[in-house]
Amino acid sequence: MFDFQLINGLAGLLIVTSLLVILSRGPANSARFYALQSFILVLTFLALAKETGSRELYLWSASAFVTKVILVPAIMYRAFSKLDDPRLGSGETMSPAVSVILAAGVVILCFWVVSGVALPAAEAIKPALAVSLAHFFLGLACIVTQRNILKQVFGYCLMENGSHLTLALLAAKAPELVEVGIATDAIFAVAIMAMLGTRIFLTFHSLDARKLTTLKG
Amino acid sequence: MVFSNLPLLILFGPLLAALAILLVPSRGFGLRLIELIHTVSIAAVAVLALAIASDVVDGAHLTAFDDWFAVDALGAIFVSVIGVVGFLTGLYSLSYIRHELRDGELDPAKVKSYYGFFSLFLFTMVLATIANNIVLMWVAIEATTLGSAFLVGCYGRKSSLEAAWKYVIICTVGVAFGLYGTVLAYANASDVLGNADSAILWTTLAAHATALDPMLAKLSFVFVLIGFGTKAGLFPMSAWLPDAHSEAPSPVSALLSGVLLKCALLVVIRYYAITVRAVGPEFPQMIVLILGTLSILVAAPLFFVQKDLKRKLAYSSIEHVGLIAVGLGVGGPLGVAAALLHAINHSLAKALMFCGSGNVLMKFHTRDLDRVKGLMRVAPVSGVLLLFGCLALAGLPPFNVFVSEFMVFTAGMKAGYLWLMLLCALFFTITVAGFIQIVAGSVLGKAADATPEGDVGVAALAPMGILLVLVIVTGVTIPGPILRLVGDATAIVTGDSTPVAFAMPWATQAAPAEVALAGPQLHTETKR
Amino acid sequence: MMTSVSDSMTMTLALATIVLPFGGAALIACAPGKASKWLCQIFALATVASILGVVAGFVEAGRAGATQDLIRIGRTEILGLTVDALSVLIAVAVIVIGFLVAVYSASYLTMGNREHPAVGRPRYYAFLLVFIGAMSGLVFSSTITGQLFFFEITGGCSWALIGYYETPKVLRSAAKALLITHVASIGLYVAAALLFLDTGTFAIAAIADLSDGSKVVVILSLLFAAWGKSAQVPLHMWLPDAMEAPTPISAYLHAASMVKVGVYIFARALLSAGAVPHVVGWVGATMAIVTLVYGFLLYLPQVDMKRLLAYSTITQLSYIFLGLSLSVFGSHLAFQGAVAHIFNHAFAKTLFFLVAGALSYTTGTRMLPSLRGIVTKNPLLGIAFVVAALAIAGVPPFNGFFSKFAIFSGGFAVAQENLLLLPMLVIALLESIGCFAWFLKWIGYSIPGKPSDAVASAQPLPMGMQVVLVALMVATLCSSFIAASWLG
Amino acid sequence: MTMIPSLGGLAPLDLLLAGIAVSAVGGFGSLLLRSHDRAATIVAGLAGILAALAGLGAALPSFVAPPSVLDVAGPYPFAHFVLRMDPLAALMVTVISLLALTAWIYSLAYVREYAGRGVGAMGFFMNAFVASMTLTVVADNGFWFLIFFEMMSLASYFLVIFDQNDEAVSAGFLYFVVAHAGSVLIMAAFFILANYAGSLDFAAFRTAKLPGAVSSLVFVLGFLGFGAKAGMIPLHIWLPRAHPAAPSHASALMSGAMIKIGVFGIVKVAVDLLGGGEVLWWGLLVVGFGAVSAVLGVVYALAEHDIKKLLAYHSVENIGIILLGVGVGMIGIASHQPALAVLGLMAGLYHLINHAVFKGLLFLGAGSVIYRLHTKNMDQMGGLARTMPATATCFLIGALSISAIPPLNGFVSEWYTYQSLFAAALDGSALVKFATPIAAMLLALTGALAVMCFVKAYGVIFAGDPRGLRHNDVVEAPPTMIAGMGLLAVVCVVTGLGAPLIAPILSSVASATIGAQAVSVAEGASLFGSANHGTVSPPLIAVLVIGMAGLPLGLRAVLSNRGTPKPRRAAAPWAAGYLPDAEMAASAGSFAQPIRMFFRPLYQVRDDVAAAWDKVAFAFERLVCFARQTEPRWDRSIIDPIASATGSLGRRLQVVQGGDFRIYCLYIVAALVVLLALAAR
Repeated sequence: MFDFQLINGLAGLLIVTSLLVILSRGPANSARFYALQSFILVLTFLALAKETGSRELYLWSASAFVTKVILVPAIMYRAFSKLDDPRLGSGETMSPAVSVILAAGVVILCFWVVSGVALPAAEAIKPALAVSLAHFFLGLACIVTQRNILKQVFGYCLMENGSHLTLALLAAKAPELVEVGIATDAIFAVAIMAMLGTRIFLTFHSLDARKLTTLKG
Repeated sequence: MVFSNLPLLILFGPLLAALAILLVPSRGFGLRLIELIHTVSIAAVAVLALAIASDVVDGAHLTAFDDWFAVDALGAIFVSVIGVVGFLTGLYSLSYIRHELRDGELDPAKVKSYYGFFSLFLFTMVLATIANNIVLMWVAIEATTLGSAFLVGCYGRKSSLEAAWKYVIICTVGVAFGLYGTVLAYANASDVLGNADSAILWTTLAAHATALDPMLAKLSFVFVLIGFGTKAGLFPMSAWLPDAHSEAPSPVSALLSGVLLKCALLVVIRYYAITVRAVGPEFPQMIVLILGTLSILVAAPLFFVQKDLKRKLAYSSIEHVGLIAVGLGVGGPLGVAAALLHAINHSLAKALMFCGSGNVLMKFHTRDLDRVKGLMRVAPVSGVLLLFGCLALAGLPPFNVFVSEFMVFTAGMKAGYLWLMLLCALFFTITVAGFIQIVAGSVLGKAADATPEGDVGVAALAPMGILLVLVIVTGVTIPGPILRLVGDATAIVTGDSTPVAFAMPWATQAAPAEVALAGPQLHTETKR
Repeated sequence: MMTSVSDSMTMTLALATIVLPFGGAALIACAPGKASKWLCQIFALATVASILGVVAGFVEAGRAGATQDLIRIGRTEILGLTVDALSVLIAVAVIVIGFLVAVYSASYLTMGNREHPAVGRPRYYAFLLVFIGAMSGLVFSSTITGQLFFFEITGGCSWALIGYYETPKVLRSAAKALLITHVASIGLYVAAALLFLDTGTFAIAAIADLSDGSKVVVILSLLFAAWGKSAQVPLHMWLPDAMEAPTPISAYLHAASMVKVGVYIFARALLSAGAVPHVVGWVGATMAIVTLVYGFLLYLPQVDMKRLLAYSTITQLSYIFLGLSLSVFGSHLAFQGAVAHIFNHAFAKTLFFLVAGALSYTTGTRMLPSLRGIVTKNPLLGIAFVVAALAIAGVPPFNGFFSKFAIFSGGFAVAQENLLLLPMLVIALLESIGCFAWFLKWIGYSIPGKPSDAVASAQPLPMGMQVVLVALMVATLCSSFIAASWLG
Repeated sequence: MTMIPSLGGLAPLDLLLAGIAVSAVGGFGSLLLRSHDRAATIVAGLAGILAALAGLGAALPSFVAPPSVLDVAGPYPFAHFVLRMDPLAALMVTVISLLALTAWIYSLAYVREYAGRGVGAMGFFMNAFVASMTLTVVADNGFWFLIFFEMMSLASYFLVIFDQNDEAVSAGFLYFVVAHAGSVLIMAAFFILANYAGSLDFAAFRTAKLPGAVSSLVFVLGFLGFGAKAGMIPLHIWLPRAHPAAPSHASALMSGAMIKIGVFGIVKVAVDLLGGGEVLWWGLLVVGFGAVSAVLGVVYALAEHDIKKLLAYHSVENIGIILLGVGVGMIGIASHQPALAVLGLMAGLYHLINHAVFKGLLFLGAGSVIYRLHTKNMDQMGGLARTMPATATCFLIGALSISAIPPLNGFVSEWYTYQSLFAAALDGSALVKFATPIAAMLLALTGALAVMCFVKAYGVIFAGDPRGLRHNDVVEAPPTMIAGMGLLAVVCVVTGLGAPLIAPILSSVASATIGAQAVSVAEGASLFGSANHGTVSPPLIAVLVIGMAGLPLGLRAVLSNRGTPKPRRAAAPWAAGYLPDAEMAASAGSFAQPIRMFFRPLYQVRDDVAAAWDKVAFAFERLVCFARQTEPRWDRSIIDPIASATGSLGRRLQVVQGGDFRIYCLYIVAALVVLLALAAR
C-alpha cells in the first residue's frame, strides 16, 4: 500500500513541476524544469515497476530516463536557448495566480472524472491516474493559453508525459517496444517542433503565436 | 492467418529508401540518383501493396512480426490505396519538383529532403495500415504527422511554416487524445483477458470485444474518434487541414488528402469495429454520424466561398471525409461498404485534383482562382484533366465518386435517415456548384494574354491520366477485387461474420456463391 | 431462361447504342481537331445503324419486351437494359435526331456563321456524342440506378455544352441548368434508395411490387426529378437561360433529348408500376396545369425566338406530364398519347430550333421582331418555320395534333369519373388555343411579306442544314404515324 | 334516280378518293412547278376540275342510295379511318364539287392576277382546301373529321394570307384562331360523345345513349364550334375580313362551301349524331341565332363599300337563313313532328345549296371586276355593265337570286323557310308559337334589306357612269372566268325553276338525316305538313310560273343594254339641269346612308363590341407586362437568394477558421467534452 502512496505522491509532484514548466520565464528554465519533471516521472515508473513487478516497466524507466530526462531537454535547451523574442516576453496570457487556480480546477475535475471510472486494475492508483489526466490537460492548457510557441512545445511535452504516465498506470505490462515507439515519437516530435520553431523564428523574427494567423477562412 | 514477409518488405522498403536518399549528396549527379531511388521506392511500395492486396483478395490474412503486423481485407484496401496513390503522386512529384527546382522555389537540399521525407511518409502510412498492435497504430499515426510536417513546410515560406506549425501542433495534440483512447482500450482488454501481450493486438480486441467493459469502450472510442478524427479531418478537429493542404507541394497535398486522411480513418474504423461489438452499434454510429454530418454541413459552404484552389479542395476533402463518416454512422453492411468504397474513390479523385492544382500552379504560379483563367486554352490536356476531376469530385457519373455517394445515400435511407440524407444531398449540391465555378471560372474562359501557351510535361500528365482512367473505371464498374475486398472488410467491421454478409455488402439473402462480379458481361437472363 | 440468338443480338446492339457514342467521344478526344466533326457524324451514324438494328431485332422477336442485366450484385440489379416498345421508340427519336444535329452542327459551327463565327472544337463534338450515348443509356436503363447514372451524365454534358461559348453569362446559365437538375436528381436518389430498401433491387420493374404507400413516395420522388429535367414549374428556371447554348445544342438537348429525360423516367415508372394510387395523378396533373398556364403566360413577352421556344418546350412537356398523369386514372390512350408526344414533339421542336439556328446563321439574329418576310427570301426556311410552328401548335396534318388528341381523348374519358379533371382539361385546351394563336401570330408576322433588313441581307443556307431541315419536316409529317403504329 | 350514271361501276367513295388522289397529284405538281406560273395553274386547275367531276360523280348517285361506308384500320389504334357517303354528305360533296368545278375553271384565267406571287403554292393550297373539305364531310370518325376540318382551315388560312399584306395576315390570324377554337370545342364535344359511345366512330356516336344534360352540353359545344366556322353572329368576326382577303375564287369556295360545313356540322351533331335531342330549346337556340345573324348580317352588309366585304356579310345573313330552317327542323324533331322536322331541314338544306351557288357566283363576279379594276372599293366602280356585259349579267342573276326574286333559287328556299316557320308556328308549344313568327318577320325584313343591298351593289358597280381612272380600257373578263360564272348562273336558274324536282330529293335527304322513315313533305310543288296535311303552295306555283315567263324578258332587257346608249342619258331631267357625272350618281356610301341612320342602334352594337375589343387589347398588354415582370422574379426570389445565402453562410462560417491554432485546439477539447457527455449519458 505504501508504494501506491508513493506513486500517488510522486504523481502529485508532477503537477507542481509542470506548473513550474509552464510558468517559468525563458525556454532554458522550462527545459530544466522539464528535465526535473521527467526525472520524477521516471521515479514514478520505478515505484510502479517495483509494485507491479513488471519487467517491462523497468525497461521503460530506463528508456524514459534516456529520452525524457536527457535527450529531450537537451534538444530543447540547445535549440531554444538561442531563441528569444523580447517583445513577447514569456508570452503568458494570464497571471501565474490564475494559472495555478486553473490548474487546481483541472486537477479536481480530473479526480472527479476518474472517480467515476470503474477500472479494476487501477483501483489503488486512482489519484495517480487523475493526476496523469490532469497533467495531460495542463499541457493542453499550456498550449492554448501561452502565446510563445516554444511554450507550446513544452505544453506538448507535458501532455506527452501525462499520457505516458497513464499508459504506465493502466498498461504496466505492455511490451517495452511499444514504449520505445512512443518515446521515439516524442523525441522526433520535439525535434521537428524545435526545428520548425527555429525556422519560424528565423523567418518571422518572432515567437508570437498570434503572428501565425495569416492562414484563415 | 498466414505469415508473410510482404508486410515487412513493404514497410521497410520505403524506410530504407528514405534513409538512402537522406544520405546521398544533393548536388549534381546526386539528384538523379535520389530520383532513381525515389522511383524505385514508390514502385516497390505499389507492387508490394498490390501483391498484398491480391493475396488478401484470395482470402489470406497476412501477418508478420509476432502478429504485430497484420493485413486483413480492411487493411489491404488502404494499403493498396497507399500503393497506387503514392506511386502516382510520387511519379508526378518527379516532374513537379523539377519544375519547382527550375523556378527556384526549392533548392537541391530541400529537394533531397523532400524525396527522403516522401518515402518516410509512405513508410509511416504503411505502418499505420498494417499495424495490428494498437499502440503501434497510434505511434504510426503520430509518425505520419512528423513525417509529413516537413513536407508541408517544404517551401519554407512564411505561410508554409505557419501551416506546418499548425499541422504539427494540432495533430499532435489531437492524436495525443488518441493515445488515451488506445490506452483505455488496452487496459480494458488486458483486464478482461488477463494477458497483457495479446491484449494489445487489434485482432484479439476485436475477437473478444463483446467481453469488454461497455463504459470504457465508449470512452475509449470517444477519445479515439477525437484523436484520430483530428488526423482524419473531421470537423471540428479539422482546422489544420485547409492550411496544410493548401501550403504543401501539390503532390503532397494529394498524398495528404488522398491517403493520409484515410489512414487515420482506418484506425477510427478499426476502433469503430471494436466498439460496435462491445456496446452495440447505436453509440458509435451516433457520434460518428454527428461528426460526419457536421463536417459536411460546415465544409460545404466554406468550400463554396474559397478563392484559393487548393484550399477549396481541402474543404472538399473535409466534406468527403464527413460523407465517409456518415456512411459509417448510418452503419449496416451497406453503410460501411459505402464508406469504404467512398474512401477509395475519394482518394483517387482527390489525388487527381490536387495534381491538377499542381499543373495550375506550374502554369499560372498562383492558386488564386480569380487569377487563373482559361486553363483549357493554355494547357488543353491539363484543362481536360482538371475538368474531369472537378466533375468527378462533384459527384457526377460516370466517375466513381458518384457511385459511392449514391451508396452512402442509399444506406442512409435504409437506416431511416431520410431527411438527413436529403440535407446532405443538398449540401453536396453546393459542392457541385463550387466545382462548376472552378471549371467555369478557371478552366474555361479566356486566358490572360501574358500566360504562355503549352502544357506541362507528359511526365506530369501521365500519372494524372492514369488516375483519371482509374476514376472512370471504378465509376463505370466496381472491379471485382475491390468489390471483394470491400465486402470482406465490411464483414470485418460489422463483425457480422456469417458468410452471407461477407459476400454481400447489400445485405440481401443471396448466398456468397451467387456474387456475380461486376462487369458488362451479358448475363443471359431475361425477365418479363 | 435461355434467350434466342436474335434477342441477345438485339441486346448487344442496344448496348452498342450506348457504348458507340462514348467510344466515339474518346476517339475524338485523341484524334486531331479537324477530324472531330467527321468522327462525330460517323459515330452518330453508326449509332443510328445500331438502333435500326435494335428495331429490326425487336420487331423480329415479336415485339416482346425484354430485360437484361449488365451489372448485378447478388439479386440486386444495378444496371440493365430494357428493350421494349417504349424504350425503342424514344431511343430512335433521340439517336436519329442526335445524328441530324451532328450533321447540322458541322455546317453550323463554321466561320460562316453570322451569329457566332467559330469553328467547332473537338470538345463540342465529343460531348455531343457522349450525350447521345447517355440518352440512349437512360432510355434503355432497366434500373433506377442506371437512370440516375445517365441522368447525371446528361446533366454534366448539358452543362458543358450550354457553356460552350464560355462567356460568363453563358457559364452562369450552364451552372444554373446543372444545379437545378442536380437538385432534382435528389428525387431520383430517394426513389432509388426507397425502392432498394423495400424490394432489394433497383430494377424499375420492382416498383410494381411496392405497397401503395411506398409506391406513391417512389413515384412522386421520380416525378420531382422529372420536373427538374423537364423544366416544369418550379424547377423550370434553367431552361430559358440555357438558350445561350449553341443552337444545335438547344435543339438537341432542350427540345429532343435532355428535357425528355424527365417525362421518360416518369413514363417508364408508370409503365412498370402497375396500378398507381390516384394521388400521383392529381399531383402530376395539377403541376402540369400550373406549368401550362405559366409557360403560356411567358410566351407573351418573348422576342428572342429561342426563349419563346424554350417556354413552348416547357408547356409541351406539361402536356406530356398531363397525359402521363391522366394515365394514372386508367387511360391507356393518354399514356400512349403522352409517349407519342415525346416522340412527335422531339422532331417538331428540333426542327423549330434548327430553323432558329438557321436564321441566326444566315441573318445573325434570332430576335423575332427583326425577322420578317422569311419565305420571300428563303422559301425553305419559311416553310420549315411554318411547319414547325404548326406542328407545335397542334394543327393536322403535322404531328403535334395527333398525340395531343390522344392525350385529351384519354383525359376526357377518365374525367368522367374524376370530374375535377375536367376543368384541368379545359384549361389545357384553352392553353392549346392560346399557344396556337401565339405561334400563328408569329407565323403571320415573320413569314410572309417584304423581307426586313436582316432577312433581306441573309446569306444562303449551307447544304447540310438544308438536308437536315427537310428531313425533319418529313419527320414532322410522319412521326405521329410511326409512333401510333409502333405503340399499337 | 340517277342523274349521272355511276362511273365505271366504281363505288362512290372510291371515286371520291380517286378524285382526291388526282387533286393531291395536281397540288404537289403545282408546287413543284412553282417557277412556271402557267404550267402550275393548268396542272392545278385540271386536277381540280377532274377531282370536282369525280366528286360530283360520286355524290349525285348517293343522294338516294343507301349510305356507303369505307372502313380502314389506319395507323391510329383509337380511331379507324372511316368514310361514309350518306345523302347529307352527298349533298355537301355536290355543293363543294360544283363550286370547286366553277372556281377551277374560273381560276385558269383569274390567277394571272397573281402571276409571280406564288401561283404554284396557290394551286397547292386550293387543291388541299377542296380535298380536305370533301374529306371532312364524308369522314365518319371524330378523329379524322377533326383532322380534315383543321386541314381545311389550314389550307384556307394560307389562301387568306396570300396577299401577304398586313390586312391579309391579320385577317388570316383572326380567321384561323376562331376556326381553331371552334375545332377545339368540337373536339371536346366528340370526346364527351366518345365517352358514352366507347369509340370515336360516328356510327357509335349515333347509337350512344347520353344523359340529357350531357347531350345538351355536346350540342352547345358543337353548335358554338361549328357556328364559329359557319360565321353566325356573334362568331362571325373573322368572316368579313377573311373572305375579302382571299383570292376571289378562294373566297367563292370559302363563302360558298366552307362555311356551309359549319352548318353541316351543326346538323351533323344535333340531328345526325345526337338524334335531334328531346328538348325544344336546341331548335329555338338555332332559330334565334339564325334570325339574329340574318338581320344583322344584312344590315352590316348594307354599310359596306368593299364589294367582297359586302358579300361576306351577306354570307352571314344567309347562314342565318339556313339556320332558321335547320332550327325549325330541330324543333320538329323535338316536338315529334316528323313532317315539320323534314320540312325545316329541307328548307335549310335547300338554302344551303342555293346560297352556295349564288354566293359563289357573286364572288366570282366580284373577282372578275377586281381582276379588271384592281380595286375592291365599290365607290370606284360603276358603269361596268357596258364594258363587262357578261359579268354583269351573271352578277345580276346572282344578285336576283340572293335577293329572293322569283323564279330564281333564293326565292324558293326562302319560301320553304317561311313555310317551315309558319308550320312550326301553327302547331307547337307556346314558346315556339311566340318565337317562329318573330323569326319569320325578321326573315322578311332581311329579305327586304337584301334586295335593297343588291340594288345598291349592282347599281353602283355595273350601272351608272364609270368612276375612277382606268375604266376606259376595261374589257370583258376572259372566257374561262365567264364560263365559271355562267355555269353557276345556270345552276341558279335551274335550282330555282327546278324546285319541284329538287325539293323531293332534298326532303328525302332530310328525312334520311333525321333518321325517320321517309316522310315525304314535298311532292312537286306541294307540301305536306304532319299537322295539316295538304298544305299546298299555290303561291309558289304561281310565282314560279310568272317568273318563268318573266325571266327571259328580264334577261333580254339586261342583255339588250349592251351597246345601246340610253336615250334618257342626254336629257338628265333629275340632275337639275346639270349633266350628271360620276360623282352625282348614287354611290355605295350614299345609298346606304338612310339605312345607316335607321339602324343606328345595330351598328352601335358593333362599335361597342369594337370598343370592348380595345379594352381586351389593353388588358392583354397588361398581361404581357405582368408576364415580362414575372419572368426574372424566379431568379430574383429563388436562385439569387439561395446563391447569396450559400455564399454568406460560407463567409460567416469562415469565422470558425479564424487562424489561431490555439483556438483550434480548444475545438478539439470542446468536441471531446460534448462526445464524452454523450457517452456518459
